[in-house]
Amino acid sequence: MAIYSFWIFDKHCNCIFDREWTLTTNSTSGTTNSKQNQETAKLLYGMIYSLRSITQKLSRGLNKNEMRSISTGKYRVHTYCTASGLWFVLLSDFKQQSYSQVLEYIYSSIYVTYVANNLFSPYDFAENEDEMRGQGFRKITNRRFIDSLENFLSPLVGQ
Amino acid sequence: MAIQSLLIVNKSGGLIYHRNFTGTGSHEQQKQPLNSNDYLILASTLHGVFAIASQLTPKALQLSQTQIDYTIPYIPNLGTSSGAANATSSGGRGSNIGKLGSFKGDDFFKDSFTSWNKSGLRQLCTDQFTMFIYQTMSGLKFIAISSTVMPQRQDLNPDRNKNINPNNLAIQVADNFLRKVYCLYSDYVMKDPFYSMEMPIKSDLFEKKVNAMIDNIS
Amino acid sequence: MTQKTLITPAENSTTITQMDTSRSSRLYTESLMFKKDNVSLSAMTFLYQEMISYLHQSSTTMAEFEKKLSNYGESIGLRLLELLNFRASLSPKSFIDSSSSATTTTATTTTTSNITTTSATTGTGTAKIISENRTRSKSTTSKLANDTRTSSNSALRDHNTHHHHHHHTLEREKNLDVSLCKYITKMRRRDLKILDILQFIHGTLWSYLFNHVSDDLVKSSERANEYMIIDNSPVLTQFIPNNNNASLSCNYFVCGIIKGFLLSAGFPCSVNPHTMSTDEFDERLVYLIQFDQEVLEREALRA
Amino acid sequence: MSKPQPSGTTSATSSSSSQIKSLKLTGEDIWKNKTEKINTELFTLTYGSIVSQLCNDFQRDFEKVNENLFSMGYNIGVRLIEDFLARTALPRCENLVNTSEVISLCAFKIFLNITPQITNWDRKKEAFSLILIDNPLSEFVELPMDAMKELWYSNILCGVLKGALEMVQLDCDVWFVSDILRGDPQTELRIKLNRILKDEIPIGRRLSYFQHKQFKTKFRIRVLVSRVHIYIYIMHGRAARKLPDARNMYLNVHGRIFFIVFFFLLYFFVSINV
Amino acid sequence: MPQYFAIIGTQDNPIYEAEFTNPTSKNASSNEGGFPNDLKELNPFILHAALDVIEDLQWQPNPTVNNANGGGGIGIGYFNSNTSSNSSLNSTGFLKSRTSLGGNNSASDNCYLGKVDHFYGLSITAYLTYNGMKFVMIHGDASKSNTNEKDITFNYNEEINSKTSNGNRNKAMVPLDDNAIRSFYQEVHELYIKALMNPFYNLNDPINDSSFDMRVRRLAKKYIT
Repeated sequence: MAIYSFWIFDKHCNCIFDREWTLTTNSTSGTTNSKQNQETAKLLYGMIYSLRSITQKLSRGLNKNEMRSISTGKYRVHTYCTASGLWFVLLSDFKQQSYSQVLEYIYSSIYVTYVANNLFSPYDFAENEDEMRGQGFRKITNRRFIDSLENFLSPLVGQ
Repeated sequence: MAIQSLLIVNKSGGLIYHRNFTGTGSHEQQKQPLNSNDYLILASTLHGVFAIASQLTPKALQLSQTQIDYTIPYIPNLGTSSGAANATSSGGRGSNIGKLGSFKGDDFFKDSFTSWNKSGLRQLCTDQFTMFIYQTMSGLKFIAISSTVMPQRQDLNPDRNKNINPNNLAIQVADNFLRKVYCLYSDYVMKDPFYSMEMPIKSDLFEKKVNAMIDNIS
Repeated sequence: MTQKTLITPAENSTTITQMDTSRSSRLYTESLMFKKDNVSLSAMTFLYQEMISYLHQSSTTMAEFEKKLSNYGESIGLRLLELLNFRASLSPKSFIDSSSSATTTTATTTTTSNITTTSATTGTGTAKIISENRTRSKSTTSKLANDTRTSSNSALRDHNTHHHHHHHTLEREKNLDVSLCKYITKMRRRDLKILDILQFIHGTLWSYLFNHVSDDLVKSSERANEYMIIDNSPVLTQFIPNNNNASLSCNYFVCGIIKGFLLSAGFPCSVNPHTMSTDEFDERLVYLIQFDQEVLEREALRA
Repeated sequence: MSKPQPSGTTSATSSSSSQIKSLKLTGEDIWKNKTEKINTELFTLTYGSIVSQLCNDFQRDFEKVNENLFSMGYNIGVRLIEDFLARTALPRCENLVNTSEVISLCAFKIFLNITPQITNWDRKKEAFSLILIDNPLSEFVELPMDAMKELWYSNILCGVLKGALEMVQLDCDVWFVSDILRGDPQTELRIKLNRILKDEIPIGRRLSYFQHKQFKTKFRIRVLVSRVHIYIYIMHGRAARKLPDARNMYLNVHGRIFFIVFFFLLYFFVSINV
Repeated sequence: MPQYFAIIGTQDNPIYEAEFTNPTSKNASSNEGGFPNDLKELNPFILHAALDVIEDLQWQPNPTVNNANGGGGIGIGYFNSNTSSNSSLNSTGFLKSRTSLGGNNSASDNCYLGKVDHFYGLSITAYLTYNGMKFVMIHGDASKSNTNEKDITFNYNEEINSKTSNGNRNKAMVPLDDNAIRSFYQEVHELYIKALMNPFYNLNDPINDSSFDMRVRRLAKKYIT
């Protein structure tokens, strides 16, 4: 069982996409952009944010020190943070050493093509101020983005 | 696995011990080192995050009830390696107390052990350092920041045995080492009549023993 | 469970009342034999650490703290003088088997744990010694050995083979105190000279306390009344950090033991600790013993 | 000591004999090979002089001596648990039966080289007794007449157990029921579990089945403190909104946003645990 | 043959006292086997007189009365009318025989001091423990025990002359069995150590514990009847 869930956060601390697999065997199980995950999303964001701040504090030298993964007793969180403040987060078990290649691919090929370059999809998912700092609720609902993400990730679910 | 710095956080999140071991092999151009209250904030943040991590267990895991094996294998001579210079205990008389205080023999423990840290934060990998956290059942956290970095580029071959990848191996090495620091703590801090609980550690003996162990490692 | 009426052996006419024996029977039935039992160093050092922090809180000045700690040690020192000398008087053969009494103690944990068994334990313990020692020279069995003792000797002699049967023979004589005097040919000489008593401390007392003889016994060259006992790595205070001004005073416990030991042996003195760390032993400690003038005079008188 | 992984659902009443055997082996192995030892009589005599000195200090008010011994024991217990855990690294006990076995087979064995018997379980398995057979503390001891009825000579042991168990979130009452020194047939020490302390230290693990069943929150000062934090956060948030919202707040006011989010995070941390 | 036994502390304070009467005495009257009344009050004084001798012997390399220099062997009881030289002579006489008897062990065992003093036919033996406790015992004259009270007080002189004839063992002198007394003292010493080891017992406290007393009496019966 490799992957448990996948999240995307934007620079306004909003969770703009989440996909969770509940059944280890069935890669189509689970929910996308589900309501009950909002709490978890905030917690996840909080954790990643504070660990990132620790990473910045402890980093030395000029080059930006980027956080790669967080392991806890039961699962591992892989993060990929883009310069534009987007966070791609993947929760997995301990088998795989690192998913940074996967996240980079998701960002570079799936997100950019289907969301960034897509004229219809809003560039910034927080329309006004009060949707910032974690209050935002808009999600990526672009069907083609979700399908391509699904095709890419589902083989990894049951690994 | 060169240890860059060691922190000990008590069970209410207060930082009670912090040392940087800027021995050989650390970066030359030192970014202005964090001042002490940065480390205080860092310790309490870690303490906070520690709890959150345990709340975030994915649903898939909760439903599947898979039994995760938490046993950490014993790694011999880590930090108390008899190979190092101050190997043989001094003076051959009688059954003198080995140099391991109230522990007998040449190592604190010889068996594998189960980690108490079932779902809390255990490791943070970044490009420049890797942070390991060993938590005891009584809530004490030992944090080691090592300058060895986990390889990020890795081929995705599925057949690799789940436990061998460098991340997990590093966690095991760190847990072994930090448990030994815990043993030193239980000797040189808990048995010091002038130490009051939850307060910062001032004992020079503890300092000396930890340094000796760090030297053995790097 | 044998009924607990304590009928004393024939030759003592008075019967011991129930209340009287149960209250005080423990103190005199236990044998003084050295059981060589151990507890963990952690337990001792935790107790030691708590004793020190308790004393530290309850005393205002450092001198008061040192005095109190030294008193704790003195009360132990005076007891050890008698105990260790008495045990030193036991014939060496009986020491070999004292370890056996440890095994018999564990054996009896399986049996019921009332008082009679404890005296039986020590009984069996020494019984084993008797059977070992029967080949010893005639002098141990003093000619006045009363009948019960010789009869019990013979009963116990074939003790090794059927342990449990033997138990019952001893049950009947349950209040037969275990006295070790039968293994004493002559009591150890009372030490009269400073060097004798210090040798005894250097050897027997230190091995008793810390499992090794003290690292050195030195007579100071400057003053005639000063002697030094040196311990390269003190056991009880090894976890106490040195960067604390009171850490040296924590050694007054062992100084108290030495002082109590010497004082009750008739050598009044004052003992205080000094650190003299060398590169090899940075915890090295010196117990400086300064004898009073009267001891020197007596020493000169009797030389 | 690769202990067999405790089977998923050990019944709350009795743990399997293999577990007991492995605990026994662990205790003996650690005692024999991994613990430095010292002469019991020095330990006994030291304790003896402490108790007799206390009796003098408190002018033979044995109630006070008992209390003082208990508090000394408690101070030792909170420290001793760290030594025990560092030395054995035993996993958390599932239930009180398992805890009693760990105490008797491992703890007492490793520290005092004795194995007290576990007896007198109460119906609900929440209290048990330990029968100390050869208590190293009470060697050579005979209580004076006036202490016979009041003094619990080895009361320090109760304090140690209380302190140690409290450190692993088991709030228990520990007291002596009988003592050979008082003329009783045996020395019995009773341990009763009051409740499982809420894991106010986020121990980083899901509450075990046993703790769920017993889970009761207890208002601690820490909860009060976190209430204060929330209040500050709300005040801070309101004040922040009034200020002009600098365009790229994120980049140049790094410290301030960190502070806000820190409280944001603390708010969640507290709301989960209260 | 009655004995009066006492343990004296380091500050010469009595720790324990006991009188051992001879149960086998024929006639039933209580104090017949014991010391005559007037003598009973003297016992403590006799003991304290012996203490000086003991204190002097305490620090001697081999503490037998005969080679104590000048001061030793005084053994003057308050009521002993004859000159000191006479008593030191006969006391050495007795002790010489004693030392010759147990020659080999008296030199090396300096706890048991043997007969340190005598008082009109009552010989006083002593024993020193390591921490300075003094076990002292006054032995009533065995050969006189069954005569009536008057006899004892009368024959002081006769007693002294008998001693002058170099009292060897079998003379009608007090037949002290040295080994038995030594064993008695050693066993009492063991009991004393057991009492001392109790943390609640302080040095020089009186021991008025009934089981201690009972055991000492039992030992007395075993060794000294």
